[in-house]
Amino acid sequence: MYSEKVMEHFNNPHNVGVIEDADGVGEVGNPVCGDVMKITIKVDDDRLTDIKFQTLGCGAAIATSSIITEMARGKTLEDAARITKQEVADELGGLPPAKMHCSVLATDGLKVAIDDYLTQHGREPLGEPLISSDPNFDPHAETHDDACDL
Amino acid sequence: MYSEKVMEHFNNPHNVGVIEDADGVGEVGNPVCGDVMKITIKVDDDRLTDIKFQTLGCGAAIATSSIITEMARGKTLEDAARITKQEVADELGGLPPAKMHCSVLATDGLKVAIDDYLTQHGREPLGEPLISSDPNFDPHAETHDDACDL
Amino acid sequence: MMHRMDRSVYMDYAATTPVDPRVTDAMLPYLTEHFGNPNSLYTLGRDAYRALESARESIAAGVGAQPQELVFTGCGTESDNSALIGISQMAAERKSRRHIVVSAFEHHAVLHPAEWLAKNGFDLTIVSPRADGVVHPGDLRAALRDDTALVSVMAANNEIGTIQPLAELAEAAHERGALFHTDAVQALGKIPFDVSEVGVDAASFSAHKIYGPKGAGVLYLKKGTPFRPLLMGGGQEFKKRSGTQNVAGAVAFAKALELMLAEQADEAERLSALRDRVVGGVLDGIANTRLNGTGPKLPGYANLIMLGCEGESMLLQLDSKGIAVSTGSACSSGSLEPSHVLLAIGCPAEEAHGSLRVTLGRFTTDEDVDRFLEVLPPIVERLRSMNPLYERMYGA
Amino acid sequence: MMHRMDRSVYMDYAATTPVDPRVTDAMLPYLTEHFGNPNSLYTLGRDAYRALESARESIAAGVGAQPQELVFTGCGTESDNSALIGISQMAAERKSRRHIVVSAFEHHAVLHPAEWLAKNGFDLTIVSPRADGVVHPGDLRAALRDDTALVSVMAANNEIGTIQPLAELAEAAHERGALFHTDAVQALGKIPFDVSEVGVDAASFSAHKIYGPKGAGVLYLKKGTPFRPLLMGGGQEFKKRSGTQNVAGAVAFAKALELMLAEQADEAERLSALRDRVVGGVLDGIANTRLNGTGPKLPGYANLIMLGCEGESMLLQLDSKGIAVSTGSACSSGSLEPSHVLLAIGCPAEEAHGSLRVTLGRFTTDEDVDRFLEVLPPIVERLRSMNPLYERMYGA
Ligand SMILES: Cc1ncc(COP(=O)(O)O)c(C=O)c1O
Ligand SMILES: Cc1ncc(COP(=O)(O)O)c(C=O)c1O
Repeated sequence: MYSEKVMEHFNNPHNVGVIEDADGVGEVGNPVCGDVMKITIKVDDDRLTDIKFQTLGCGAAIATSSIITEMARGKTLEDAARITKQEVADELGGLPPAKMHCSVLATDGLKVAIDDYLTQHGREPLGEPLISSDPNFDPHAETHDDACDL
Repeated sequence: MYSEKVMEHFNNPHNVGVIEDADGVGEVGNPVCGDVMKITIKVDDDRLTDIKFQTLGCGAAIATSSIITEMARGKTLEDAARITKQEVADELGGLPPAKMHCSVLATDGLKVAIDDYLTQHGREPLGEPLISSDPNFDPHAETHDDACDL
Repeated sequence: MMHRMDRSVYMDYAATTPVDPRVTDAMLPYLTEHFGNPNSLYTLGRDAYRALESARESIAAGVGAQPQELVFTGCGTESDNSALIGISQMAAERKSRRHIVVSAFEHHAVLHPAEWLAKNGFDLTIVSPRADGVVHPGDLRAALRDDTALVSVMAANNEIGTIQPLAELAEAAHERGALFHTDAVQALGKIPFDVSEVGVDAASFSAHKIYGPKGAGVLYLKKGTPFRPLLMGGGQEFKKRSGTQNVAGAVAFAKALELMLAEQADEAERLSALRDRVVGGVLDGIANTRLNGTGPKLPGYANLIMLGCEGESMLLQLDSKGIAVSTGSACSSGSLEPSHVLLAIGCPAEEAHGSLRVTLGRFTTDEDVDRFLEVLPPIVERLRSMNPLYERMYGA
Repeated sequence: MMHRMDRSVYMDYAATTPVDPRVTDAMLPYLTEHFGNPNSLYTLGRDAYRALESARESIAAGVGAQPQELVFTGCGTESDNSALIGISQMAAERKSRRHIVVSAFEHHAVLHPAEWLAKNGFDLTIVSPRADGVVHPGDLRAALRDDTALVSVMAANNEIGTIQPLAELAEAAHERGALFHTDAVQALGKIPFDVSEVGVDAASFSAHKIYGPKGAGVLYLKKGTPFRPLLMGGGQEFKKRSGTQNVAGAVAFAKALELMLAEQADEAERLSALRDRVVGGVLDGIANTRLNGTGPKLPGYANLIMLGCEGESMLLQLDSKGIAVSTGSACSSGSLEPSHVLLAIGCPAEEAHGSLRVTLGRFTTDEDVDRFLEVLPPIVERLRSMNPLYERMYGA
């Protein structure tokens, strides 16, 4: 089902953890839907110098979390926020169609963390504001039909 | 499907043939329906002293023809005409349900031959008159649903 | 005790076939070691899934389809029922087309669902094949309507072996916006058959006619064909057929088809020659015999009429000599009407009762044909001598 | 390269089972030598027919039915679909009853046909099981109507293993003149099950859950039960299910059931003990875990919740250590809703995502359980350490 690269990142995820003195924090997802991601970032000169994540979720959720930390590190905030779910999936050698929504979790989480940093510094957020702590927030709602509707 | 006794009579039918100077002749069935039986009898003192048959038909048609010649030989005309299709089937160790109609061919054939003898001798026939040469005659019509309705 | 021959001669390959040892070898591991459920996520399940999908790819390549266009089913009958009912009902719902057309000599697995549809909101037109055993495209055209949802004509007939002009028939259906299904259960593997070349929208296949196991079918559904599943549940087979897939059966099907295709050309030649010997031997050696269906035929198929004999009797007598064939006589089926196929091509009932279907296959040898031609004439002669009408009807 | 264990531990017997070597031995001859079509009249066909019928008799004896009450089908799903649709539609036609009742935690092979019927002229009532994992007869009674045609409640649930009070449920249905079907796919052979004792009108079975092959099912239809066939065609199986019978599959089913019954008592004891070790080991050894369903259960079945873990992750991690289990987490199925079974018994979605179904069977050993209990805790710990909410939600 999963590509080798997905399994690699799932079995040995990179950059797991929490940056204690993070410059930005993003938390998306919902345990009712079965996946939650928290991402913490360090920013220097508008570049991501460090990223760590924690994820509750399936193999794809963990693997996409892991890979996006690799993809984003070293990028400017703007470039990092522009990483698409398709790029995340491609970088992993593809995801099963039913799992594409998991890469949204990763890209959304990163965007929320970046916007958190920007708003903390009184700057305009890059994306639409995502309210990560809303229990009814559903990152999947747009991306497929049978959304989590409990 | 067939009992051993049916197969025995089918493989080695008894009394096959035509009695040239027969006292009575019966012919029933219809090639359109796939089975035709001709039975010839010798009668002495209202007893069947000889019976022969010819049958076009399936295994059960041939076996029931064969066994009825054995069952009827030596019987009075009245007793012979009273042999039922169930008795024929029982004597053969049973018939598959779909094949029960074949034993009607045998009992009907015998009755027609006996009635032929009786009417030739100016006596009352025993059964209802059966018109054996009518191409629309259907010996099965009463006995089951999916009758030959070509 | 019955007298039995040591050597048995199987000549009913159209009814079913032995599983080829190479097929058994291919499927066995999927019963035992690789027994996982292909819908399970762990390694054992993924191994089964891969086997299932590579079987699908292999069959797809063999019939000119895309893998996702193939649905594994439980038998040819299920494929036929699913196609007839699933496509017609969905086409009716989506396009308000409520008319279907099938040929008169379809297998009952097509005819009965068609008749059921006719009792459940559809109009049904039945097109007769001609005496040659072929459904003529002009006859189909005449049956089509603007609201025809589905046409179903078999690729080759199971009793007389005649091959149908599928490409023209499918084109005729498409001209009127109707979909086209073919029951290719008998044709598969025996003659070239490519769904995209002939342009059908759906096709049914069954493993046990091509040296695979019983209980394994395939339904080809061209991408985009309207369809509702007959079996609903776990959503397997792209939601088109629920039920845990018979992985071993799918693997067996793929292997069986692979072998059929690899040997197709050689077998076609070999079996045609053997069939010609059977037909020649019967027609030349026994009076009052004839062959049914003059159209092109599947290799190894012959449907012969022995006038003045009844089919079941011949069949049983042949069986007692170790030879297995079948008949279109009614008596063999427990009904009284002889084969609807023979009647459909205009064979009179009294003649249809005397039909023998002889179908040769992979393990048929020259000696088998010799034996058949040696054993049959005395049986026919004996049965005719017991037939009170023979001289009258067919005597010289 | 993935690091893999030499020894693999299969603990997903509810998903499917390996074919027992004794079953393979029994079925193989019916693929090869005795390959005849059971509907053929000659010796080879009659041999197949006899094998089919003696399989039918043996299964009938095993479930307390008459042989003619059993129909061989292509899978458990087909049995379920045939029962739901075939009985309901015929009962509606004959008695104008147009209401059906099913439990909320039925397999989708029952739920989906029920929902389909609800879109095609029937009223559908869904009865919830209680938190104990049992459908209470009083709850069923409240759902019944005077026009209820059919009730379907499974004999034992496939995810939590809870056994249902079938006799009382069937009685409740019968009191209101409704027919009663049970999906006994999971229960068959594992606990005593006799159709006439429990008094059901129809029951579904599947071979691949009892060490038989995939793609072989049985439908019990009590004599006289209104029914229309789902598969129409050659009229096999007493006209109740057309399609050339899978003789090898039927023989395998009979052998598999025979073995289940012979070993039932011993296995029940052995598997219950092993299951208790699994459950005890998990509940005692890992914090924030619990067991689903308090009702009586099939031997060897355990559905455990590991709070703060997601099922698919656990499953894949266990798989990488060679252990096969399943989960009711949505992510494993490609949908987002976790198991409808767990939701039906009141398990909150966020907990259901952390479920592991562990089902033991014939080849499970003590060492397998040891290995599972050794491997699981560090996996749970690691996943919890990666869960950003774990401390907040479940921390001490
Ligand atoms: C309770 C239950 N019913 C029905 C089925 C379907 O059986 P099959 O996979 O043979 O179609 C299963 C298993 O998949 C099951 O567990
Ligand atoms: C033309 C044709 N269609 C359908 C079938 C049914 O296939 P199955 O026996 O696999 O159900 C058969 C054979 O029985 C057949 O010959």
